[in-house]
Amino acid sequence: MTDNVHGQSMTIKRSVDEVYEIAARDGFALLDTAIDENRLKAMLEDDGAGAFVCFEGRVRNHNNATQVERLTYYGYEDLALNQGRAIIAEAKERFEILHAVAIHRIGALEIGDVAVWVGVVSAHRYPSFDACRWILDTIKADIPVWKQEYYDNADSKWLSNNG
Amino acid sequence: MTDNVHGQSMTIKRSVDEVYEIAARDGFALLDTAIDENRLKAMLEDDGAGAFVCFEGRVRNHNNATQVERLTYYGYEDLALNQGRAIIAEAKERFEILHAVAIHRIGALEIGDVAVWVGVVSAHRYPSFDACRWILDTIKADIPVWKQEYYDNADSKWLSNNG
Amino acid sequence: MNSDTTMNITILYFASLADEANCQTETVHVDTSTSLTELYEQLRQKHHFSQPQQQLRVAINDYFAHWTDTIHDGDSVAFITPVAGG
Amino acid sequence: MNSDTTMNITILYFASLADEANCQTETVHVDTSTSLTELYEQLRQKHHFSQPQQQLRVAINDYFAHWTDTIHDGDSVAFITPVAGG
Repeated sequence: MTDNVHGQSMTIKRSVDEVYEIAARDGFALLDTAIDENRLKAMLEDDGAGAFVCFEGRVRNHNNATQVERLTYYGYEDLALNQGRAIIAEAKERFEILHAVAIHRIGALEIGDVAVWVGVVSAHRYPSFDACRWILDTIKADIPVWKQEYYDNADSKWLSNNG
Repeated sequence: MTDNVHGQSMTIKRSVDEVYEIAARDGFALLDTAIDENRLKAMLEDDGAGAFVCFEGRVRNHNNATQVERLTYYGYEDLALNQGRAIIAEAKERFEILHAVAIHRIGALEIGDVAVWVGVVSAHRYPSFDACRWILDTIKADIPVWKQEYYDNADSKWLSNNG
Repeated sequence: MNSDTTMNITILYFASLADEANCQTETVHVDTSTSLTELYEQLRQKHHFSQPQQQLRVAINDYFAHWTDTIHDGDSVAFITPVAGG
Repeated sequence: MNSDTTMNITILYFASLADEANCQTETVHVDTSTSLTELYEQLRQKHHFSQPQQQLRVAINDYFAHWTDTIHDGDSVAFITPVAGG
């Protein structure tokens, strides 16, 4: 298992500024550096918003009983952007929300790093909770991102959200 | 309607540092200045946390069809702290979460100001969503905080979460 | 001030009750057998509170209490109008 | 390279399929009537992919597609193993 067959899916073709422009415009982007939560929150400023709900998915130190050292996320950038744009558009139709922004990070992440961030604003509180959870679930189901866990015994394996 | 009969319930008896100490210890506090989200998030750091969900309740520019200029929140500090401690303890029994912290602001707030902040961390995502929503709902139902809305015609009225 | 048959109770007022009482707190001297519902009824008549007791909750010494709980000399009591946090 | 009866398709590989194919991308020259399921079957035999087609999704030109969709000369195709984001 060599990294060269995944090199292209560990990094983003676009610049960081382009990534945040896409997030602001389409509501979803893929990023290969640390997620700047403040930059995303700034996209959700709205005087009509009484509720803001956000989710951060962080790399944790265990998966079931196994100690995790680090994780590497791989993504299919262009498909992810097309699918992410559709997810956010559908969320805005399904829920009474004002805006939603989500970003997924790829590349090598350490324990505690944020892998995915989803933020939603709405006039009232329940649509933000519902939309945030739905967007996260749909990202996990449909966005072409894969991850490999690395353990302290130097093993690694591909993970699946379906098992 | 004069402010002097509410002066005591617009400010906190404790210092800001004491307030954050109480939030860290009991999971709930009442504050009369801007909520420092980073200080609260720092209380929720945990290598076992795969999920962080937070809610911000912000003052919005309208309530139903009426334009709102500003809001003033009043609180019964000692009852709020006792009740808040019980709410967070109950949340930790009801949901598979690692930590939860909530803070409610009182005093005069402007449009966009954060009135309430709730943050929860858990190993997996659903308990954080469920606990965050439950804590917020329970704060809204049980924490002795009241609010008056001020309109551009200089009127004001007491609001109720029950109608 | 208090004898075996009377007690001092500190009343705390918030929100619309503070408006109607025109104060934040007062100390009342009542019979030791006074129940919380009787106490509220006395104060409702004194201050012309618009809300019936059924719409209120009650707290004793900074904890929510039941209307059937007994009060003792030196207790503080607050009548809690519907809250509106969040 | 391509005639009226053949087409060039760019295949993109990710995750375990990239491991098994030992590459990220390749261009294949196939008959114009080739379906997506036939295309995967040819590549599965070539690279000894462990996953049956039923476990995979498919994308054409960076959009998810149906296995019954037709492909055309110049298309890029990706077979998507179960994702694991979040």
